[in-house]
Amino acid sequence: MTSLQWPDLPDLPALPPLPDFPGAAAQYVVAIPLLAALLAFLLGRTSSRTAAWTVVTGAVLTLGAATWQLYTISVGVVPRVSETVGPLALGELTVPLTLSASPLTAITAVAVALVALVVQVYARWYLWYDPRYRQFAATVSLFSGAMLLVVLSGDVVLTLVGWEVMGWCSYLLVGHISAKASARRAAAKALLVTRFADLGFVLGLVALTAGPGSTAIADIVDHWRAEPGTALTVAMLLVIMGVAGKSALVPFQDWLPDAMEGPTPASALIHAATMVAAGTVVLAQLFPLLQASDPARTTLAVLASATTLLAALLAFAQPDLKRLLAWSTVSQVALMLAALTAIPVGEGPDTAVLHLVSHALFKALLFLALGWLAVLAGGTLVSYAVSGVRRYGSVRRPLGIGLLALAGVPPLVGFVSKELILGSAEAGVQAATPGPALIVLAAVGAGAPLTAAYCMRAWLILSRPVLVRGNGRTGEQLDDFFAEPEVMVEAVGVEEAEAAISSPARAGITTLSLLTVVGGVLPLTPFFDVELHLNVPLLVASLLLMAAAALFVLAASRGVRTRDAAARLPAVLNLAAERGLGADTAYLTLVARPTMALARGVTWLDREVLDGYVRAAGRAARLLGRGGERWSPVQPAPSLVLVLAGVLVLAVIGVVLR
Amino acid sequence: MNDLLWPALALLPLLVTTLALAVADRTSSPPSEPLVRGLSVGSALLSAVGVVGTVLTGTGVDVVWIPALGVDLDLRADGISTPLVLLTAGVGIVATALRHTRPPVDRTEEDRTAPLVGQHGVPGLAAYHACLQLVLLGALVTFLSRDAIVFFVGFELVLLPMWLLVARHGDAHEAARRDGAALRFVLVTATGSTLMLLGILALSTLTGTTDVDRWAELAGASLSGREQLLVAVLLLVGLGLKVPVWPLHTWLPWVHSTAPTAGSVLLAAVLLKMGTYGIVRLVVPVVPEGFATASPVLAGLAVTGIVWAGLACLVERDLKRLIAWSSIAHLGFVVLALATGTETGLQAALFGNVAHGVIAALLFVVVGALKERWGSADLTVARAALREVTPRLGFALVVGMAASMGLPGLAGFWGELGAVYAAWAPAEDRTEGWFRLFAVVAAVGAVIAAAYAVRVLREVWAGDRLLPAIPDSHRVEGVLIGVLVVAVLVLGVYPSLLLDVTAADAAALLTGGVR
Amino acid sequence: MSLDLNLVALLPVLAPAVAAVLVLVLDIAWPPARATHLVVVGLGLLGGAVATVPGLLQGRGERVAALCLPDGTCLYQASSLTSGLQLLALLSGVVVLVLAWDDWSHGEGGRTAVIAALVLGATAGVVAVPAAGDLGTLLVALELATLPTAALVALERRASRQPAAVDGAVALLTTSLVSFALLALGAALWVVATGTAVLSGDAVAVAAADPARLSLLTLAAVLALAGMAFKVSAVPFHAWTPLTYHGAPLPVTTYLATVSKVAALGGVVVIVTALSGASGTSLLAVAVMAALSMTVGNAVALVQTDTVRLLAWSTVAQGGWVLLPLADLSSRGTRAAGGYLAVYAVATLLAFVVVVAVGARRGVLLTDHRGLLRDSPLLGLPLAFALLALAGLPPAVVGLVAKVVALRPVAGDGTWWLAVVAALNVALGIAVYLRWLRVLAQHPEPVDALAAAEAEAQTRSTAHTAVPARHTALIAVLTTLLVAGSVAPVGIF
Amino acid sequence: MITPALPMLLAAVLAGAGVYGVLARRHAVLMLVGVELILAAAGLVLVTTGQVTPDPLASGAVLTLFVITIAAAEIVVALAVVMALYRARGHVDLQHERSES
Repeated sequence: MTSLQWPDLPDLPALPPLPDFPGAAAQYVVAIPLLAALLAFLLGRTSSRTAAWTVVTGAVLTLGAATWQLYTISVGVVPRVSETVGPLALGELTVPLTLSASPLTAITAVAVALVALVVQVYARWYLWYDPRYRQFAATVSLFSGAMLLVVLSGDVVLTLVGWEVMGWCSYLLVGHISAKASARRAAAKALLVTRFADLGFVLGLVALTAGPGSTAIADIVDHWRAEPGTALTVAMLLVIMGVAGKSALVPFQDWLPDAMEGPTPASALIHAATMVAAGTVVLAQLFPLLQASDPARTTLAVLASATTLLAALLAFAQPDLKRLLAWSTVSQVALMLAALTAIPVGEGPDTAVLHLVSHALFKALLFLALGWLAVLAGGTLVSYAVSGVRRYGSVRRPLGIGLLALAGVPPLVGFVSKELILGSAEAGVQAATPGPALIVLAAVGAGAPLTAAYCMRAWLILSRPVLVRGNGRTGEQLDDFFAEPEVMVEAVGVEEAEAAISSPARAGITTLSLLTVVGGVLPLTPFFDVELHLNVPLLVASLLLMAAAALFVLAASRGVRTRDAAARLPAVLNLAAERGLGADTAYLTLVARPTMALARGVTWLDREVLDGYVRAAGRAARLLGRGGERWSPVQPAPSLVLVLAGVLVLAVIGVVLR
Repeated sequence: MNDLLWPALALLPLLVTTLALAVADRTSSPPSEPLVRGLSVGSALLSAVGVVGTVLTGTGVDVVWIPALGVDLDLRADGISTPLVLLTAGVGIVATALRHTRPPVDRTEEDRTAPLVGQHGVPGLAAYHACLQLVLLGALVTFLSRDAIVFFVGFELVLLPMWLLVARHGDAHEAARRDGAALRFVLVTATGSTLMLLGILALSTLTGTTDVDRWAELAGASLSGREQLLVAVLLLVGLGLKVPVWPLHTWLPWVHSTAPTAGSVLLAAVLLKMGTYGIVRLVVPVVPEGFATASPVLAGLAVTGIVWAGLACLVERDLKRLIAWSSIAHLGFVVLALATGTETGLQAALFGNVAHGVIAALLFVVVGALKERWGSADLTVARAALREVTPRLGFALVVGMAASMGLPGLAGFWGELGAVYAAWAPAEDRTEGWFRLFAVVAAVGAVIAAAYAVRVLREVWAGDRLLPAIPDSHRVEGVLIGVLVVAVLVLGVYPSLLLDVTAADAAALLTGGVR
Repeated sequence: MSLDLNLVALLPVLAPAVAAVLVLVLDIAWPPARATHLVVVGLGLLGGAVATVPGLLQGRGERVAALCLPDGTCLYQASSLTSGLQLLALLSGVVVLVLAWDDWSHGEGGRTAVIAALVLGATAGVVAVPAAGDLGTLLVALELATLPTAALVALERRASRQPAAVDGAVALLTTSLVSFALLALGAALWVVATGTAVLSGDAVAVAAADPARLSLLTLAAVLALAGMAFKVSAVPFHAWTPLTYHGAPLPVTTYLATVSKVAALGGVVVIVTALSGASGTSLLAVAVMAALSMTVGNAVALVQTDTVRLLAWSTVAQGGWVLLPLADLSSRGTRAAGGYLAVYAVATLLAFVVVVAVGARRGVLLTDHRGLLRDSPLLGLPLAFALLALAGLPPAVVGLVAKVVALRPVAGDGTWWLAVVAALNVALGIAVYLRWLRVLAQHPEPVDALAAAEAEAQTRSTAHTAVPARHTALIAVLTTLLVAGSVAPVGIF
Repeated sequence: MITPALPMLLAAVLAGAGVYGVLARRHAVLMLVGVELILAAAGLVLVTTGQVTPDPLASGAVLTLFVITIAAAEIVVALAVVMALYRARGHVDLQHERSES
């Protein structure tokens, strides 16, 4: 066991003195993208160009500010806590609304800002002809601002703000092509599923806040660390419910693959750096509390482990490569959360955050490259994407690097972060409460070969040699019922097609590729405080398993025309996987339909019972009126009877009941 | 005498314009539409200036009005009422500036869905604007008054003009429905306010004054526990009808679905606030023990209303009724926050009150504009997607619905979060277990809010239909909507703007006595 | 034993009484001078009104007394409330006189003089009732206030309406006779219980101390109240009201709805004030009557299609409101009832004046009032204001304040069932008057072409029957009163 | 000194008979008789009470006189109205279904 621990590095190269900005870096990091979104929306009214310039400038500035923050934090210059619009005068409750930066959050912020910048640049090209580019760009900027707010938040209310704004932005982005019914549905589903889970998040945060009477994360952590117990467990379980929603854990997993209906840049943003990762960020901020509550930790471990395996399996069987990536996101995010539960008590959440950063890099790369391929090849269904990297050489490298990193092949960033997780899980097993770590270890161990398998499958499909027309077919013909679509005449116009991507977008993808390759050094930087639990046999075993899985997939793909190993699976399984194992139907039957039935019942009750009383009162008054008129005597004699009877009654009332 | 300047400027233009327009409408040749509207908007603007002046200078009127009852005409703004009078002034400008184009004749079944745009020269327009002015006057008197009886008079002052607005200028489709809705409004509110009056009179007998500040200072000291509870229940039932609190709410969707746009705006943004404001002024500080006893029931009804109304929104077919339902849900949050008895809750309630006012005004302006263009607000009719044909109105609808579901960064968030928090951590004399349950139910209600917001956007905003095309917002409408959107945004981003105004007085209310 | 007469104090009663004698003398001396008769009526009423001023100006607890016995008890004593009621009755009488001027100055020989004498006599009775200090005065004054009205109802000039008028008169008369019999019985029992015919709080207090006598006293009070309640049209003594109001000439109906009610309230106030000596007895009977009257009156008014019948039932309901504060035996209650009655009387007078004016041009059905606000705003707006005052809705603040004042004693002493019934009746009452208002505010244009032509013809034929100046003046004065009361409700309550 | 019991009993009988007359008789004049009987009962009570209580004002007797006088006036007006009814309707039945005019 070696512990790689650096103290704050004193010998960081001294940068030229920065101008003395007023305010803290965190404030800029959060404010710039939000302002850019507002400006883009207001200024970009007539031209997409203005909007693009605004958001890209904003993203560049954000990245600059985030980097500056990272630097200043590492040299310990700035105050780590800075104010926003608070404090709020909310009576007994203290709401300081502060931002707070730590090395971990600072590096996460840089990653987010970087991915956001690349996505903005890419989107300008990808949505060149979209009349609603302006809204899209502004929303992306808002989205990244919200994520940065969550990352840098020092106050659970700010966390909640960023959290909810992200949910809303995801609704707008997924439903961007709102003329498409499936996009509208997917957007609504994304919002509703996550919002449903947020029920727990809000209540959890409220419950946490109610303890110290303050919404500052530092206060909350201090308070609950001093008095853990059932209250804390309940609160953390509620928070975990919210995290499960945003991070697409079982049973909320199904919204994320559907969110592929959004334009590719949106998918890249949602899947890589922002929304789904937010759960990890929040739990990292509340990490001591998670560790203080074993039931919560175990629950999360079970959910995350189940999710990571299930999603990896489903990813393997997807007929659409974009959906494959989506399921892989589900799997990888669950892995981060699993890592949080597995880390031995007393250590920091660094390994999980490292995987967050690493995943942000390679997943953004994969999405953007695949989107590029989709533009070139016409789609991401297996039948379109097959031979993609053969036909379009320029996507070969980014896709290849991305898939290798995703599979966890050394020495790419994905390998490093995954192995660290494996290591800390292994260390966690030896800790006092090994339960969660044991589950996680099993899941990671089983998940690694599965990941390798679907990455291999994807790569085999993408890199299938191009079929030359009229070439003799050999081997089995499993999927030859339909003719392979003719999407592009080979060799003709490939260069033009490839050149169509704008050079900034290409540069962004290249940057991400580079970082994915060299990102493996991240744990060596002073920003991470990683306990390196190096366990060589475990490492070797996992690599061997991955290799075996890859070879198995290779073998299975032989003889399939598209080299799609999943084609070997029974059609029923494929279909079930495509439908996410019927989770959508389950949502409908278990939640949506009962709710609607309840709603109809409520309106019926409202109309017939509650309002019935109102109407009955009106009718009663009228009836009383008619009756009163009918029974009021119109001849003198009966009216005298009434008079005398009245006297009798009044006399009885007056004398007897007095 | 200088003290009188600003309050007089706030109230007199409305009074004078009401009289002038009411008389002008009776002449054989009524004044032209631009003149009437100009006069009306001008009066609302002048009044708004007066309101701002009153608020800034802290001046007020204090004259004896009915000596026999010991009633003073004591009109002043403090931290509690300042946001509401400003809201009233602002919404007043919006409501008067909206163009009223409804032909009051009943339309037959066939042309029901035909759009109504472009029909001008509404008869009775001057009377319509007179009604708007009178509603504003009543609302301002209600919010400014520091005497319970004058408060009550202001409360009642809005009934007749609202009745006229709904009955005479409401939905053109069915006269019977219009009359029914208008009558419902008046009768329910009158019943409520009379019950409230009983409470006020009981209090005035027990304390010997009708000055609400004095009541707050006494904090129920001269009342026994039973009397406190009785008064609290009377006042809460009366005010609850106005708010409205479930199950006394059934009148609201009816009225909203038939009221003209400006009427809906005023009703939702201003009139409903009278109920919650009444609870803050007349119940919370005045009979604290009684309120504490009644509060679990009140909070339970409030959260039932939140969920109930939210569910109703999921299946409601009429867009205006849907917005009305959502109002019930939002005011449920406000009432829940009040019932917790904490300062946090009070602040959240005061914030939520104003926030809902702005949001509801925005939504009703937008939906009113849509209804005018569509010819009805029926959601089951296939229409062009707003995002494609009327992006500006569509955007406003998106902002409104997002705010309505409590999205952070927009006005609705802070009040609802505060309410849930306050319910989770209620005052010490409240039963914590029940209130935590209520917090959970309220949070469920917030989820349902997202569901109906999404439903509306899916059915109306997003889509691929481009026909029948309808015109986007015209100039005045656009400006009004823009202002409201900005207000929603500003309140959402910088809540201290409002919270700081109310903080000191809210604290004083709960600790007994006046700041 | 000698009486201290103090005739000056008696002037409010004496003025109309003397005027009645004058009218009769004048009729013998100079029969054709019909207008002069009515002038004398007016002078008598106005003289009486002026004479109430000293009474009005006195402070609380002070009395203008007359017919005093040596031991200090006075058979006539007027507090400021009494004087207020007297003034109200006399001025309402003047309004009715102006309203009926045309009607009363026509007809065969002697009719004018008879009517004039009857009006003056009845008014003198009405004025005397609230000032009664003993049972004898009360009985005499009440009968003086009631009997002439029965005759007035029967004196319908137009032959076509004669049978209905007689029916109305019979209904009123029979009810009043039986009621008087009950009142007499009540008075007798009162004397049995207290041992004196003077309505003194002390005697009542002595009687209340003995349980047996208290029961007797309560029975006496109930009988006496029942005997007077018919005049205020309280349920269940209301049955005559719709018949009589509908059958009587409209000015007489107006008289019954306003001036007569003062007598009723005055009588009830006298009894209740005497009973307030028996501290702690709140009269449940009054409460029950008030609740029933409001509810039944409003509910039945809700389904009427004829404005006069509607107003008749509305007076039943308003009678309930007048009685409401009296359920609490206190001086605050009586003052509240007086204030409420004043507002009610002015608003009802205004409504009747407009109904008379519209009735002359179109008719008295509710549908005849369609579009009145637009057609003739000078009639429509005042009517609307009067209806709002009756409903208690701002901008007719005076009506609202009246409701507040009437509810205050009830809410104050904690008779919650009654208070809640009253609260619900506020809404019911609003429904009644809004129904009428809705018709006023409707569009005047008729539904189809045929009706349009018909209406046009009608308009042309009735165009020349402009509203008489007398009516316009009355409307102006009454509206001004209501508006002034709404701006500054001072001095009424 | 006579005991008040017997006169009071008589008064009760008179009042009862009067109420019966009012309730059961449709004829206007008989109804008037009923009313007179009740008034007579009231008078009897008053006189009896006046006899047994020392009242310097002699309230009982005075009130009785008042009642008798008023009753006389009443009868005058009532008979006049009954005459008018007879002239207008041709009967004096108080329970007759009237034809609405």
